[in-house]
Amino acid sequence: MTVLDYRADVGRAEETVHEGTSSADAFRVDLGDLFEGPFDLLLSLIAKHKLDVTEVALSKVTDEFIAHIKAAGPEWDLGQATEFLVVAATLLDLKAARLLPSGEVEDEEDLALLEARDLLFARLLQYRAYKQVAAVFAGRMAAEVGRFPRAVSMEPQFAGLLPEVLLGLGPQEFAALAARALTPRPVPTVGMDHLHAPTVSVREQAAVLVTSLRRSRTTTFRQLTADCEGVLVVARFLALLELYREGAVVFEQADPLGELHIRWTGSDEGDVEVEDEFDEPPPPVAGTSGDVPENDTAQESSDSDRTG
Amino acid sequence: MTEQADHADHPEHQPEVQLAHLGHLGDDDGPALRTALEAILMVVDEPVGEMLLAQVTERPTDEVLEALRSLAAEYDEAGRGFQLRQVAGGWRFYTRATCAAYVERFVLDGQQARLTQAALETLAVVAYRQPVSRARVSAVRGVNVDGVMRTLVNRGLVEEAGREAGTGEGGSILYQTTSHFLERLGLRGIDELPDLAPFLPELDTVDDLAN
Amino acid sequence: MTEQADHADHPEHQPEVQLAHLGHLGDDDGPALRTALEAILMVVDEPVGEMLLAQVTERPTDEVLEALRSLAAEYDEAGRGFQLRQVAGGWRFYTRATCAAYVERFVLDGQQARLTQAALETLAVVAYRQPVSRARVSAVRGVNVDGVMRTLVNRGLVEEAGREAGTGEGGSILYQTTSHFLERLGLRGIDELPDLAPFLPELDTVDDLAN
Repeated sequence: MTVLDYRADVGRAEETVHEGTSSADAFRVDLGDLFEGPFDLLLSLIAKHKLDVTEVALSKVTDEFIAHIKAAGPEWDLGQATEFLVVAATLLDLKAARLLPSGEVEDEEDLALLEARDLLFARLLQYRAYKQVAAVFAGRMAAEVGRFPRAVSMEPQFAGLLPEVLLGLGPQEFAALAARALTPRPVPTVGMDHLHAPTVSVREQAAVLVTSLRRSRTTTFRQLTADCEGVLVVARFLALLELYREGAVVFEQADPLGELHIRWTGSDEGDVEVEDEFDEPPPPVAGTSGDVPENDTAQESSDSDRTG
Repeated sequence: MTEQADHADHPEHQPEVQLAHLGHLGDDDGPALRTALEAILMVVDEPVGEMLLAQVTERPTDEVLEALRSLAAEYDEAGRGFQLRQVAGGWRFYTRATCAAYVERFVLDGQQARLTQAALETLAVVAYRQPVSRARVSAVRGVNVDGVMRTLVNRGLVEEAGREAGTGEGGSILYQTTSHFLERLGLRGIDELPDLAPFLPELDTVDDLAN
Repeated sequence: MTEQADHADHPEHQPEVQLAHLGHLGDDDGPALRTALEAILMVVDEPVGEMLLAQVTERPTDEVLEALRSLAAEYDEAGRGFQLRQVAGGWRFYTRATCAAYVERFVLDGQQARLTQAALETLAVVAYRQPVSRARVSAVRGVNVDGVMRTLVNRGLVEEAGREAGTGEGGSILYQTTSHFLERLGLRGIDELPDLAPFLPELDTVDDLAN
């Protein structure tokens, strides 16, 4: 397992990669301002290998990315883990594409995968631009930090001239306003309910799929996920891709984004072992699916915690 | 024009104090324009636009702008402990950066806390995409930005700017940068943000991404 | 700017102004005493004594006094819009008396008669939590209130009320409402402020808000 120090910005990742340092250190959740998300990680991985954005390069990055998720274990902020999963799914798509016989790019599925790759890199490039411009912001702020604006109270002779302030409300309205101002605001959230979902195991979902597929022989992705939603759908999708890699299923899809048909080609008995690349090791204590850590407190505290 | 517009904005405001000795700027008995500007800028606690200064001094905006620039240049050349700077749509006195160490302990508001990398990146996306929803910023950054956005709002760098059009009460909240953000970056306005294009690689250099 | 370009490469290494690196005033790498004094005086709200200035600049009081007097004389001779005056307790920048008419006009023209929603809410928090520090008010409001608090003080609605107990000189300044505030609201005393309870949401509503 390669351990990275994400302090590095993309361009200098090569110089600052620390191989073999304590992994407990490098994979902390509170990487905070040093490292935050999948795009950041992807760029770091790409830069570390000084790779061209080619399919071959990508496969290396894919493996490392997936290993990273795996290594992160239950420590991940669930919100981030979910985002990781989405990017991971895209990457696994691309990895799956590599497994296809070469020279058959006419296949629409292949084209769709190539499009997915282009889209992913377009987004990476966009993110990289913002990351770089953020560095410009930091530089400007650093240059400004030594300048203090004059902000003093007005000389009494002028303050006395200020027009009478119109409060425009009486004691009762004022009290109502105070009550509103003193009531704790609801923490703004965007549909984070799914983050409270219990941890989903790709391996478990694969077992569910195997049972179902052995029974029905052919089915559609829609049917396979009719009884679940959210992360579970993603997990079953990932499980399907793993089964595909094991040669246990084949896919048929008439149109891009059309109905995905699945046919069982595996054995009728015995365990079908899928790699649990996406599964977290069992949590040390029950209840990792509880409270979502406060993102910003972690970031704030990491300000002072930082060394070097 | 300006005066009218301004009063229209504050219909409730009726100045009643008699300004006895305004005279004319530059008259023998009145101060020069530059002097009057220096005095006014001494009492402001936020950047003041040259339009308002022109209105108060009853001089053309061009002339006021010229005077402000010459004052700023003069302070710089003389190496004064203060600077006159044009930021966030207006003019304001600042201490000179070389004196920071001496000034710090007198500044009530304290040192500006440093922003995290995550906050900086989120701020950059908001600055270039504003007004923008959290979901859009999340999509660009590839991670959830709820916590970071809250931090930026708390720091006064970002503020809410209504809701996504046509979505009504339930629509996503949109965010934009504040004038405090401009001041922190020393920018006159959003249009002074560096162009993003040079940071996006040319199509044929995409392959060199990592180099 | 080289400095800026450098920082851009190391966003994570923002230079913090090091007090240890003050050097000596007048050295090649530091500002002159007069420059440092100008900078300090530009940001102080209360007059500062020459003793404190001497301490901060690490120069003899005589020398500091000399520099302050020469600055004051220089501003007078050049007919600047500001003056450096020695008043009770020390030195402070003031506007020059000959410019008073323009400053007055600016104060009348440039200021709003109506409080912003942000100012009203801050005022409400101070009224019901007084005496209270800015940090506490910020925490309740979820935004930085430095500027708004200054407005409220300038408008005579809020005033300083000592420092947080046991924290000494460095403690946070506490704020309370003024008698002018009570007048504006038609109250005889703080105890006449309406009880908040009827306006607060029921407990179970609070739970809803928290979820």
